[in-house]
Amino acid sequence: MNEPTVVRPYGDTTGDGMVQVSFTLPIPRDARAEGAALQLAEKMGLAPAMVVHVKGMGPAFTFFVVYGRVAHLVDLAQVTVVEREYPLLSAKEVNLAIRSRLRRKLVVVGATIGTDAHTVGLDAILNVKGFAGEKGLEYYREVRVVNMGAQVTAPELAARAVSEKADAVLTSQVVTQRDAHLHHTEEVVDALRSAYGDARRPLVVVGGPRFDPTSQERLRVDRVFGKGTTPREVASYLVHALAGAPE
Amino acid sequence: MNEPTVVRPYGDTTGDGMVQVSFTLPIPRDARAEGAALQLAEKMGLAPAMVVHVKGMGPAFTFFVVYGRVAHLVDLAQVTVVEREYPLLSAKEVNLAIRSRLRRKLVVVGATIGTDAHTVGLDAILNVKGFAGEKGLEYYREVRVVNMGAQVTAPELAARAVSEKADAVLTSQVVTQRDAHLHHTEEVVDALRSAYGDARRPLVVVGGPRFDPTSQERLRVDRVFGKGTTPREVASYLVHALAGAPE
Amino acid sequence: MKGKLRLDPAVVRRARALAAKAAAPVEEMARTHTTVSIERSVLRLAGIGGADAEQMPWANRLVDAVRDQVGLQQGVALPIWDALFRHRGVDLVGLAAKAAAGEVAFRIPEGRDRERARLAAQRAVEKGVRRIDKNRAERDRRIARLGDPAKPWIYLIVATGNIYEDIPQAQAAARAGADIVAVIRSTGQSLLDYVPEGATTEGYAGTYATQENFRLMRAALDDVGRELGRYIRLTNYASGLCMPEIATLAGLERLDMMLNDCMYGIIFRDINPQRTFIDQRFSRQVHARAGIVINTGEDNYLTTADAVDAAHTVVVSQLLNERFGLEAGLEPWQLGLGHAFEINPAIPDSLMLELAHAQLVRELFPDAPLKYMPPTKHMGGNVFAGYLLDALFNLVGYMTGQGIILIGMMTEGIHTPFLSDRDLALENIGYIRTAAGSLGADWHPAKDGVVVHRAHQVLAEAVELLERVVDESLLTAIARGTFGITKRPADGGKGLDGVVAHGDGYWNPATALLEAAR
Amino acid sequence: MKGKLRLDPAVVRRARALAAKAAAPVEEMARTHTTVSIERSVLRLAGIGGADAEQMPWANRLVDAVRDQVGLQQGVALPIWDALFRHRGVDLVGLAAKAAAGEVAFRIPEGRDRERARLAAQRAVEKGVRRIDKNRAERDRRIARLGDPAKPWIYLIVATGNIYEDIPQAQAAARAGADIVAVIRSTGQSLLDYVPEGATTEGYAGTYATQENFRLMRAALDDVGRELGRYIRLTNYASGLCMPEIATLAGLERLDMMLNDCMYGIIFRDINPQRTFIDQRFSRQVHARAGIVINTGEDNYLTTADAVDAAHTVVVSQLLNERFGLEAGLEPWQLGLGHAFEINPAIPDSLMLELAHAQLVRELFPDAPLKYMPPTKHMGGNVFAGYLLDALFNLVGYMTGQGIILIGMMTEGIHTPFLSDRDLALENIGYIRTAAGSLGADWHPAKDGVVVHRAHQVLAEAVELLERVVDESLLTAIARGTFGITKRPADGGKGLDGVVAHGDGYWNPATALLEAAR
Ligand code: B12
Ligand code: B12
Ligand SMILES: Cc1ncc(COP(=O)(O)O)c(C=O)c1O
Ligand SMILES: Cc1ncc(COP(=O)(O)O)c(C=O)c1O
Repeated sequence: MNEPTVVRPYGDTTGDGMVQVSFTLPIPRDARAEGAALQLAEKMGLAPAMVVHVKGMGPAFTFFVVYGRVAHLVDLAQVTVVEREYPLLSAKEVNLAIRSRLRRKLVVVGATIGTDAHTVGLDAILNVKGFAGEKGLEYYREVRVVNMGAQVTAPELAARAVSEKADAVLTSQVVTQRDAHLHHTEEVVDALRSAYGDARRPLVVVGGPRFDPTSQERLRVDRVFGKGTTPREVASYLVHALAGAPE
Repeated sequence: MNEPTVVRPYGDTTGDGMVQVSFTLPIPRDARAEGAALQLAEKMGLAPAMVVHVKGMGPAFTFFVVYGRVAHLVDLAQVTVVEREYPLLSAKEVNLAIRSRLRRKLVVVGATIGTDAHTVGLDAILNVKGFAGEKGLEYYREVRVVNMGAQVTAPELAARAVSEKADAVLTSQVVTQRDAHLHHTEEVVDALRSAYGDARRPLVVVGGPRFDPTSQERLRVDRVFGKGTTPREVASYLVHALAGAPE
Repeated sequence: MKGKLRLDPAVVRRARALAAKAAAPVEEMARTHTTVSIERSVLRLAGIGGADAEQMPWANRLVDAVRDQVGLQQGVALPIWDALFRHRGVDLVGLAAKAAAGEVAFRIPEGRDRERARLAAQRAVEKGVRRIDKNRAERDRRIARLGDPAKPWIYLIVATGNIYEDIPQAQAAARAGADIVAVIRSTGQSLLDYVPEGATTEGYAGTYATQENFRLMRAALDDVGRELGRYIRLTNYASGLCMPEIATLAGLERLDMMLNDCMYGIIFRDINPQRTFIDQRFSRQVHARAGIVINTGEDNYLTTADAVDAAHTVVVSQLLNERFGLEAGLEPWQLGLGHAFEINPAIPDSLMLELAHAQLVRELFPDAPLKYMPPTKHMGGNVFAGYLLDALFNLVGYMTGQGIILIGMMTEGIHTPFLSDRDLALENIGYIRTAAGSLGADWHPAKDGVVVHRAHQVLAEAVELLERVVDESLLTAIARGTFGITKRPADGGKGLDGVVAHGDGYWNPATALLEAAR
Repeated sequence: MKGKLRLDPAVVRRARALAAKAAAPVEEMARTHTTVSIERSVLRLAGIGGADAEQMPWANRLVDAVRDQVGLQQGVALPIWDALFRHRGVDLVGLAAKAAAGEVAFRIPEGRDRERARLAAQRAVEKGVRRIDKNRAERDRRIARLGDPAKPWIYLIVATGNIYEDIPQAQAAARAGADIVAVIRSTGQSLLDYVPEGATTEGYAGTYATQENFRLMRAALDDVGRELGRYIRLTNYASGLCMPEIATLAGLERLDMMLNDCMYGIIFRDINPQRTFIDQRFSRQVHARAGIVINTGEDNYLTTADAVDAAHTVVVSQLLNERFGLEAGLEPWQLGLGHAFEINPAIPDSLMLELAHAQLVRELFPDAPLKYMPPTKHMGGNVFAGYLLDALFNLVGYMTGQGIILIGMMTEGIHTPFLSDRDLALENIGYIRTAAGSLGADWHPAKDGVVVHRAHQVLAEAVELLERVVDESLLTAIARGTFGITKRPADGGKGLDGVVAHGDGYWNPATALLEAAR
């Protein structure tokens, strides 16, 4: 392919490098304000930059909109794509793989952890109703789903995983303020470790719209799903991880 | 004052450094797209960056909205403020200064140059009607205004400046595509040079919403006025530059 | 006058009658039970405050001690004021400390002792009620002096987690045009069976509701209100395990509006249904006294259910909230019934359907201020699309005469609001108000058009659902997932252990005072 | 039917009668004068094309040569086809080259020579007219096959300056929902007294209108239209010194709409009024034949004048444009009369006033497609506010049944549109259409309300102004700054030297053909 691998942002002409930026600075809207905004824009690489909107918000803050050209190049060869390392299976294939290779139902225990009460995302993956036209894991005959709902503590989840003999623990985290989602994930990992000791712990899968899908190592979990995840992706992953590679 | 001189962008907490960015990349909306956007965001200093919106526009372009934290600091001490180096005068003071110090009417010739047909900005400065509640230069008894309108060529303007014995030439430029405003300004400067030769040429004042008010040297003109200029600022400047410093 | 939708008054009457019927058994339950939080509220009205070294409020310590020793069937007032007579020189906090140390033996006083305790408790609680009355009068006075903003009131949220960041943001919001500032609580607070103490700086996605935080924010809004010449209303959240206590603190600190829903805690926080229904009644009695406007939470249903499919569940819930509210003594002007603009913007005629829903609610509850919530569910990362959706929400709000408009944030799908998000949101509604505030007067839905048809359909579905609820009972309906497609069995959820049936001779000085006044 | 505004038909009739009266002397002038560009159009219809080494079109060279030698009082057709008989084997381009080299002696042929020249010229020009007819039939065929989008048509601009960047942008726009693509011209082209040749890549804030650029874009839009199953209309700009020729090229290359205003060139490009009025008549005769919808430019007045103060000048100008258009042979469905949403959004009830203006125009011109222009003047750097203003513009467009909606760009106050600006703009109108496209049916301005009152007021002011225009003459009114508060004296401006009064025996095969057909 002779597609270019290095590109620039595009306003209305190839190579023009145009981007739009907005931000607030904690300064009054005075003579310096625009210059301060330009300084920030410059540090972000906008040159020339054009401050097109300045709005004082109360006596101590000013909001800016800036347009400008950046010289930064985007090298497509350097982009790491999170490739799905497993094939996307149909419900039939998922059920078949579990039956033929696991030889029993696959058990998942799901919960939204900590003080987070958002269940829509978790339910989208677990409930029959599903998401984006795909049925959730409950719909798969060979998957047994225990949906603990929201506001579940890490120890409660770990205990349930043990008692249900879970193959996989699925947690959802939507509130991210002060990195709540990261802290809660750590708590789950720690709780599972103390519940299972040296025994083989279940797969840990976390999901939520603000997770970085490449962060599993940092989070010490097996897999991270981000925004727009569909149930089929999760089912296919579980089969891949728990029921060996399909033929 | 113990105001901080170094600040960061402010989302909802002091020091959080949050900014918003949007841009288009000339790539299809495929698996790489989000990674490409993150690469650009990173080069702009966003870390962590969050791609919150991805929209394919036809087969070859993708639009992104990104939020993220920048570590860049804004040092208010480093901001150069374009200080007005002259006092803002009332119409009365302007007239008085011209009468007492120039001892004749001050003549300005104004035009929008080249193929640019935008006259509203020029008229805002020149016409009696004025701008932002301030009357235009025509209203000043001691100023004689020749408003040539738009689509005037540089040689036409220079010739008129000579014939009217202009003290100042005022040009307006609104269209900036392909740097038209800069090229046209150059043409004016060159035309005046050839019209006046070594004789003292009139003051050259340029204005328009996309001019950088600190660019006079680069443009080889005497003064550059940007967006939101009011007639009084221009009148005060003319007095300052042509009728000596007021007592 | 028939209204723009030509609703049939007989159908509307029938809907109300059904709601009353569905509510009756639950009201009876609420009248005959108490909860730990109701009992703690009695102590809070009597002036208890503070917490022990573990940050557990003295109110909890004292109620728990009574409960451990003599149970709550008679209420806490009699055993506690009885004990106070036997521990002279000790106040409530002192008693709580002693009780926690195992130094107090509670009993149910009888005869003259009982009468003595009753009188003392009543006097103590009266003080709190008088403070609530004074606050209500103070609010009226300030509004009279400063002037009340025209409706719809503009309602804005702050949610930094830190009361000291909240304050400047709230003041900025008021300066930028907010009439009401709400401080969102930290996630999880509603599941705490105690109210934290003191000024707090460490909440997740919100700031703890504490008496001190209430006080600080109240003072800050009074300041900025004076500066602006406009009374700025303060809002917080009652629903949760401590509904009665937070309602009490709101009255004591002159909050003006409180999120208070008869079912929100059940559906969205998995709090036990019985606990919630009992708590909500007491909390609303306090709000009634305090002149506080409640805001109900029907909008939330549309975040888990589809806004078209579930439109009638909103109406059913509003009728129930109305019924429970009136029974508890609230006036119609105190019923800020909730609903929302949550229809998928991709479906055809979505604005017509939103207009139908909003106008239906307006006509069903003509005296209620109505709290109208902005789009949240269909807000994604496209902040421009979000800004536009919010504008159309604002337009519908004006066209249908909503009383309280919660301002939508273009970044709803991304993060809790930035300062600039809020400022832009206020510019948005400011423009709609100035440009199109009077468009509603020229809006007359056609007799056979989409809007009228849809409104009638939703009302009919609501009546049908209410019939089912009456048949199977409200608690069963909730257990079956009627609201927010979330199933909550009557014995499930958190806090059931805090519910106690009144014994013979149960006495609660607060309820007695609040009910006597009516 | 009375319409929503209850306009008085007698007042409307009076307005039209006054417009006809004001136009009459100008029409008479246009019938009795020609211009260099009209004469060049004759040659273009006869197939001349190309340019000399200095990039001056052969059409100009040839007309200038005739003019220099024998003047234009008789038109160019007779002297040129006469000369062609005397220079056998030479075509128009060849003749032009020879003439430029001083090798042709033109004369006004008489007798049989005159008849012979007349016949040959007529036959040559007929070829061009037939090509226009074929294009019109081809358009009808394609529309019949692909289907015509529902009104309002969505109109988008491309303006990169480079036809090869324009093409992908135009195709992207069509894919994203545009029904009409307009290619803005390079600034300054309208002051050129010739039409540049060939494909061009170097315009300022627009791309040169050339026959080759027309052809390239036409083919590109036909391609994407096939892909989308929707006929995509192509628009360009006629008004300017070469109005007749560009109109001719538009007919020859199957453009579908053309910006063509009887006064735009005068007011906004300082082109001589007489030249403009003469040119516009011929150009509209060609458009009439080509089945092209014209777009007039009243919207522009509101960029220099205030949209409230000058609302009536828009109506007056529309009545004049209608009158001149009908006189030239255009059908009512070809009159895309222009107006705009330019009221300062800071003033109260601005949306109500916009609705009044838009509905007034709708009811005054029930058969005209109406071109509705978005806010430009009050668009600043706040792109969020801009996006919102554009949405309300779109809403008014749908509510008042406009025929052609020019999509507003949130960055109007900043730069010529980015690709993403356009995409967001289309999302904006797409949402309004889907959500609120039918709101207008439920909109019934109150009899004594702001909207009706305002519409009546504007119409009354328009009649009053027309009376003054009739009194003082249209050319005087223009000289006095009636339109766009810009004063343009009848003898000022560019291009008057290209105007020639018909002599006895003036003959123009194009006009003859076009007028014969009616
Ligand atoms: C619905 C909703 C609610 C409902 C929740 C009802 C319920 N039972 O879930 C209610 C109204 C109760 C609510 C309350 C609050 N909410 Co809320 N809420 C939302 C809202 C509008 C939509 C979320 C949603 O349902 N998305 C749809 C689902 C399908 O998407 P999803 O969650 O991303 O899930 C997908 C993927 O992420 C992934 N996924 C998710 N989980 C999992 C798990 C696994 C195992 C896997 C594999 C995949 C996976 O797959 C799903 C399908 O693709 C968002 C705003 C928005 N538009 O996003 C705010 C939002 C999430 N809420 C927010 C907040 C702060 C709150 C509150 C604290 C206060 C408030 N501001 O409203 C309270 C308290 C909640 C608490 N204690 O946690 C913030 C979070 C900010 C942040 N990033 O920290 C948001 C972003 C709004 C905002 N801008 O302030 N909320
Ligand atoms: C009005 C207008 C027109 C009118 C002009 C009428 C007239 N007689 O002036 C019409 C409709 C004719 C027009 C046409 C075109 N326009 Co125009 N137009 C505008 C618009 C909407 C407003 C400009 C304006 O009047 N501003 C108000 C005045 C008061 O502000 P100002 O010009 O900034 O002037 C102030 C200062 O800059 C300063 N100043 C300005 N001049 C001077 C001179 C001196 C000496 C001094 C001291 C100060 C000074 O003082 C003034 C008062 O504060 C802008 C969009 C926008 N919202 O800004 C587009 C805009 C300027 N136009 C634009 C373009 C491209 C065109 C066209 C080429 C096509 C098109 N897209 O419409 C044509 C062709 C014009 C041509 N040949 O030049 C672009 C320019 C893009 C760019 N940066 O290159 C803009 C930004 C729109 C856009 N986003 O595409 N336009
Ligand atoms: C009625 C009601 N109560 C309370 C809350 C807030 O509750 P929590 O603090 O549990 O998030 C809401 C929020 O939407 C609500 O609608
Ligand atoms: C009627 C009409 N003609 C022509 C034009 C474009 O003319 P120019 O190419 O001179 O900018 C416009 C632009 O607004 C217009 O409204």
